[in-house]
Amino acid sequence: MIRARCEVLSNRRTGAYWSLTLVAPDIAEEARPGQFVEVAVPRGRDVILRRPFSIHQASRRGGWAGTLELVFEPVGPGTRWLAEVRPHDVLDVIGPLGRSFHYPREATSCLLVAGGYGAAPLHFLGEELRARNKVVHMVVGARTHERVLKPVEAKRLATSIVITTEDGTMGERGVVTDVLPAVLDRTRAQVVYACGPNPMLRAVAEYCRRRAVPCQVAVEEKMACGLGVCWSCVVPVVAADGRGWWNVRACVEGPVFNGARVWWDRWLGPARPPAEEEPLGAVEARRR
Amino acid sequence: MIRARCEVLSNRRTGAYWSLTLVAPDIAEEARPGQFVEVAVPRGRDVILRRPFSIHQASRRGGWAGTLELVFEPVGPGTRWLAEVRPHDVLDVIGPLGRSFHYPREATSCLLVAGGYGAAPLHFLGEELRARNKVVHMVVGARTHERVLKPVEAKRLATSIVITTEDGTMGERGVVTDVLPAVLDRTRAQVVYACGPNPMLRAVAEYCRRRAVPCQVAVEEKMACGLGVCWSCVVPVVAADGRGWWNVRACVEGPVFNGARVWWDRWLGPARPPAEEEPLGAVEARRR
Amino acid sequence: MSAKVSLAVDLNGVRFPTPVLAASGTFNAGREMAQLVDLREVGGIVTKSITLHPTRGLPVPRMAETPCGMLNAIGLQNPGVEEFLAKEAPFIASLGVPVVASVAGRSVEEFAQVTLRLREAPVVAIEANISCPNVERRNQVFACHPDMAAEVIGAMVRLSRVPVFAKLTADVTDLVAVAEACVRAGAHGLSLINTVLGMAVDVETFRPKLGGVTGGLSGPAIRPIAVRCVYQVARALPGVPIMGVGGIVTADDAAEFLLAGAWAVQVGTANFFDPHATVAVARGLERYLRRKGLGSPAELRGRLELPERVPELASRPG
Amino acid sequence: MSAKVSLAVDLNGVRFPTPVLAASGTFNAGREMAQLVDLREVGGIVTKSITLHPTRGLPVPRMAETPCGMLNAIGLQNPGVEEFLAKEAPFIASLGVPVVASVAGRSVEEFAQVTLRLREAPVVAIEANISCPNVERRNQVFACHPDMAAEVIGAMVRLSRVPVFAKLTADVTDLVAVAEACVRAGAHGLSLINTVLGMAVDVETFRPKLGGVTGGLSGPAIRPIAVRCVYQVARALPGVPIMGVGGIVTADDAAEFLLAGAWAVQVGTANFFDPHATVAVARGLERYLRRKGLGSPAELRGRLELPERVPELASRPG
Ligand SMILES: Cc1cc2nc3c(=O)[nH]c(=O)nc-3n(C[C@H](O)[C@H](O)[C@H](O)COP(=O)(O)OP(=O)(O)OC[C@H]3O[C@@H](n4cnc5c(N)ncnc54)[C@H](O)[C@@H]3O)c2cc1C
Ligand SMILES: Cc1cc2nc3c(=O)[nH]c(=O)nc-3n(C[C@H](O)[C@H](O)[C@H](O)COP(=O)(O)OP(=O)(O)OC[C@H]3O[C@@H](n4cnc5c(N)ncnc54)[C@H](O)[C@@H]3O)c2cc1C
Ligand SMILES: Cc1cc2nc3c(=O)[nH]c(=O)nc-3n(C[C@H](O)[C@H](O)[C@H](O)COP(=O)(O)O)c2cc1C
Ligand SMILES: Cc1cc2nc3c(=O)[nH]c(=O)nc-3n(C[C@H](O)[C@H](O)[C@H](O)COP(=O)(O)O)c2cc1C
Ligand code: FES
Ligand code: FES
Repeated sequence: MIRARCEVLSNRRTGAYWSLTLVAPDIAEEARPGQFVEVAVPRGRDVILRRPFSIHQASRRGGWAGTLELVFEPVGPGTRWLAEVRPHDVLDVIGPLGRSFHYPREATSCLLVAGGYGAAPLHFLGEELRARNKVVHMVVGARTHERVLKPVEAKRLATSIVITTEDGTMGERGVVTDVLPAVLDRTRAQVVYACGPNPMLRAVAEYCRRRAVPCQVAVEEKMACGLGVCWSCVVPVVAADGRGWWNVRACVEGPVFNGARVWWDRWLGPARPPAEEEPLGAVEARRR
Repeated sequence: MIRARCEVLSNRRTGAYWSLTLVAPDIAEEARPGQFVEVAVPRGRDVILRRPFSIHQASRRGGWAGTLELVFEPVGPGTRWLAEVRPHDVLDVIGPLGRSFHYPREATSCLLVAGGYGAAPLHFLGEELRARNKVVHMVVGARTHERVLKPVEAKRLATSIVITTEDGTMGERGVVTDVLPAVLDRTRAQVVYACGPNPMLRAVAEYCRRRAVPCQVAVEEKMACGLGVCWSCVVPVVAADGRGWWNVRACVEGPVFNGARVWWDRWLGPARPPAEEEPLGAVEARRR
Repeated sequence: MSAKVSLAVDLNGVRFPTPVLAASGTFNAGREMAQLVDLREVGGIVTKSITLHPTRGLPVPRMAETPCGMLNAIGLQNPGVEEFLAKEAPFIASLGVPVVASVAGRSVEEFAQVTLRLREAPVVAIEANISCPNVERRNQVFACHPDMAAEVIGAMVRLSRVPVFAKLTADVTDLVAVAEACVRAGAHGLSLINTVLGMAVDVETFRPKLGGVTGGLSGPAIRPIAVRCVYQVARALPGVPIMGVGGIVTADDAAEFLLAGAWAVQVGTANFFDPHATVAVARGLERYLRRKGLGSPAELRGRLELPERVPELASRPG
Repeated sequence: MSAKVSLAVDLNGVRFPTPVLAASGTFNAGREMAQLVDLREVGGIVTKSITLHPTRGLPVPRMAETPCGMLNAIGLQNPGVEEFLAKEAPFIASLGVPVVASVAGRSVEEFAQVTLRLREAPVVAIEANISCPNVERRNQVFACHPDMAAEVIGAMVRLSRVPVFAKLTADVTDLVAVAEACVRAGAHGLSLINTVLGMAVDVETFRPKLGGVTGGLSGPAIRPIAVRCVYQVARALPGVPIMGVGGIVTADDAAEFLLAGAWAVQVGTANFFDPHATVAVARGLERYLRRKGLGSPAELRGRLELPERVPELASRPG
């Protein structure tokens, strides 16, 4: 975990998103797919908290060596401010934060399922998997074609790719879960990696669970610190032995979780009556 | 009183100050010397109130027609932000606000006493007085030479001028009140106009009162609205008939006051024990 | 979704053309703002608090800016009720905007006297600013004690020609108890909240930033506190008209208060930096209601969607 | 002006190398922050509040940002005192920074039990987070009632090996009364203030922005409230060590609290956006004291220069 003052190399649109490249050699060196950084908003504003962003690219070699690329969508004061930063501006960045995706040991066929800007960390993951001689298949979903992140790069990256858009402006009309069964059949993927809106992650994780395919999800939860000290970012996770559950920090123990261990109903609702609330037997604080 | 969205024409240093020129035809048309404007700080910052600034120039004719010039010193978040605004930026400005200096009817010899950026409104006043065939003499004081506002223009403007700096880097070493007696003798000024730090105004006003020379002062007091609705900017002023006093709004009934009517001790301290607090007899709410 | 929206609100008989009023002490009686703002677009004006005698208020500095807010220590400066009746009342009558007279005093007697004199005034309601110290009760603040609040409200209700709203402070242990006492004493409605007691120090001079040493905190900084107060009281006292006040700058801010249970809102500090705030908030609220397919502010009121089990409200859930 | 400055403070026997501690719930027990910050430069760490049993806390969302502040509704999630003793206590002992154990509970009994277990812990003091509801008293908050506050503090003082600080909330009618009750019950000192109860609503979904519906407001927005609380209590209870907490981001902010009467300060929310805040504030304070020709934080304490006549403190001086 490093705190660095990072110069902005570039900040430009890519479809509906912005691509922000920072000079951050130390963070880039450590960064692994699924991890994120916390970017500080400058003093003097009415929003004070850092903003978390997945690491989209961390270049160690080549022309971009020592740089970090983030992809974000302007949705509120923080991201709207970030869209305004210019080359040579300097940002206060902390990272890499959280746990990264686990690379499969045996498995060779991997399926990456992305929703919206959730594709950001999966491109990074895809490259690392290929560098490990894994076969990378992708399903990329978005509302509209501008929200399909860097489709050209994605196609270059993946051995096979299916794109879905809700308005049908790119690829197939629909959502990722419409095509997931067929893609799993075709690719015989032995592991699934997903990042996108939480409801999508839930659907993917629950389907994979039924198919008994291991599934890792990179989640989002509101974060005040990103450092593990505020306990605002928790996700209810079931104990390894299936007995009991605990609210686990997405910023430290996550954002990557085993999709089968996340207690989706409790996290995203509908909340159940207390009686059924602990289907997993005796309460037992789970720790890592 | 007008609220306008004003484009920034230029914003550049002049000595220790910044000179900000705005396109504000309607405000410039109405503006008179001693009046001020309230500039809004953009949303999204941790400071929310407008900042008041004297009108330094309001050009109605010539190349700069329809523009307003402000002079300010970066001292805090608001003025530091203002120092950052660039040409073509648009500011939310309300003005002209408050009462202007009164032009003398008979008197022909006028003395303008400026302290620091207090010179800003007095340049404007000097030009208006000359346009009315008055003789304009000036005393300009500042801490150091960079704080003497536009000395060249001042010299061009005034029939006679004495500059004082506390460090002696320009003109005579000292403060304006050191030279005031001699200048009053020499110029036989029949009216004095003063703008600068409140303690300076107090000294000038009290001296003029002893010399029985009418003295108008443009004061500063913390302002939340500048519009007359919050009552934060008050100055204790003695009734016209000398009986009673009232806290009067600097933003509406001021910022220009008759120096002889301001109850300086009560306003700037030392506060006196309650007994002596109303030397002017029966309390009588004074209104305009 | 394109429902016909009417912004008019009816607070159990007290009607305003829009639910967005100007808060006491931030709009005077409208005279100054009339130079910039078309007052007919303002939902209503709550006057600067009126006292029995002319009041000079506190020494300067009276204002200090704080993060996303400001402190004020004006000291209720106003020319007194007689002057108000002589100079402002006629002007008010000509405005065509409903005016609420804010009343302040240092004793039950003073509140009663002013209320009596205001029978002549062309106002649609009285707002009792009972966040003042009671000189007859060791300067305890009326609004901090249910019994004192009830006493002063009761006296005013008996003498007033128009409905009386009690304006309360959040700086109490049990806000609902104070609110209940006011309603039992005959308050027609409640205004929540007044400024929060605060203080700032100039670390260069070692002096308080306010001549009054402590002052009232207002502006966006206190909005979460005000929304909570409205929510607490609205749940405890359904049917009692509540005006939400505190940190409102935008239409979304106002909507927060309506969802929490307010019948109308008041904009205070925002008037200082945006004199058109009351108008802008009302217009924005109209667009918001249309977008939500709602026909009036009343249809939004209290529509807050709570979780099945609402955790204990009283705790600081750190 | 070039006085030799020592930042060390002595709160009647409880010593800290600098007067700038990390506030409870914003630094855990230091383990995570140790990856970024040299903890030996931190004046002290107040742990996340420790409860008797493992506590899972409230449903998400647990955080909502507000103007110059944030709301939190964590629900005191923590692994419980046994886990604290097993996992954190050894780590703490190795830190070389004074640690204060924050204790929370739902009953006097729970506070007592945790206090008892903490006799083994390597902490220099206990901070009683009594801004929690008392399940045995209709969920009334301990810190909101002098008698309840005194009862729980008394019980803890009897069982504790180390001095007990009472952490109070500003959401009361008479803060001084609560403070006095705690001191009479044996509190060694006071921490002022905990978060202020607040709420925010999502106007798109109509839902509260917090799973806990209401939450605690913190950050620069509340600093004027916290400074006022320290000033009130310091004047009423001279000689009682006070830790000032609320909205501190810079050294000037900390100086405000010391001038108002605090003996030390705690930095909370600022740790989230500036993990080095406690260190930066301490260093800035050293420069400030040197510039002012003062040799220690104690020399600044309570140096506030008041006007000859201090206006009535209790009123909202609108
Ligand atoms: C681990 C992680 C990785 C993320 N990666 C990306 C990314 O690669 N690209 C991208 O565009 N966005 C990403 N997000 C979401 C991004 O952090 C939010 O969009 C952003 O913080 C919104 O800030 P704002 O001020 O623009 O909006 P606001 O809604 O005003 O934010 C208000 C507050 O809520 C917090 N917040 C709002 N939305 C989220 C969210 N979804 N998750 C966590 N906190 C939130 C903000 O940090 C801020 O404190 C990520 C979030 C997390 C937790
Ligand atoms: C009628 C009038 C005319 C002025 N003309 C000029 C001018 O021509 N040039 C110039 O440089 N300055 C002028 N000032 C002072 C100027 O308004 C302040 O320097 C400025 O508001 C400081 O804002 P800040 O955020 O930079 O500093 P801060 O000190 O952070 O301001 C904090 C708050 O205090 C208020 N404030 C601070 N200082 C003053 C002050 N002296 N008077 C009133 N409010 C204050 C600010 O408006 C703000 O609300 C004038 C003030 C008044 C009242
Ligand atoms: C400068 C100022 C003066 C005020 N004067 C009064 C007053 O006289 N009577 C009153 O009831 N409230 C007064 N208030 C409180 C406001 O009416 C309002 O309750 C408070 O400011 C919170 O709203 P806001 O955050 O929108 O300003 C005053 C507020 C300010 C800022
Ligand atoms: C996320 C969060 C969690 C907190 N948890 C606790 C807690 O467990 N115990 C406690 O006494 N205070 C807790 N607090 C309150 C802080 O210790 C502090 O009193 C308050 O935040 C005001 O200080 P600040 O404005 O510097 O944050 C918490 C605050 C925050 C923001
Ligand atoms: S965001 Fe603070 S603990 Fe995860
Ligand atoms: S600044 Fe508000 S009345 Fe003058």
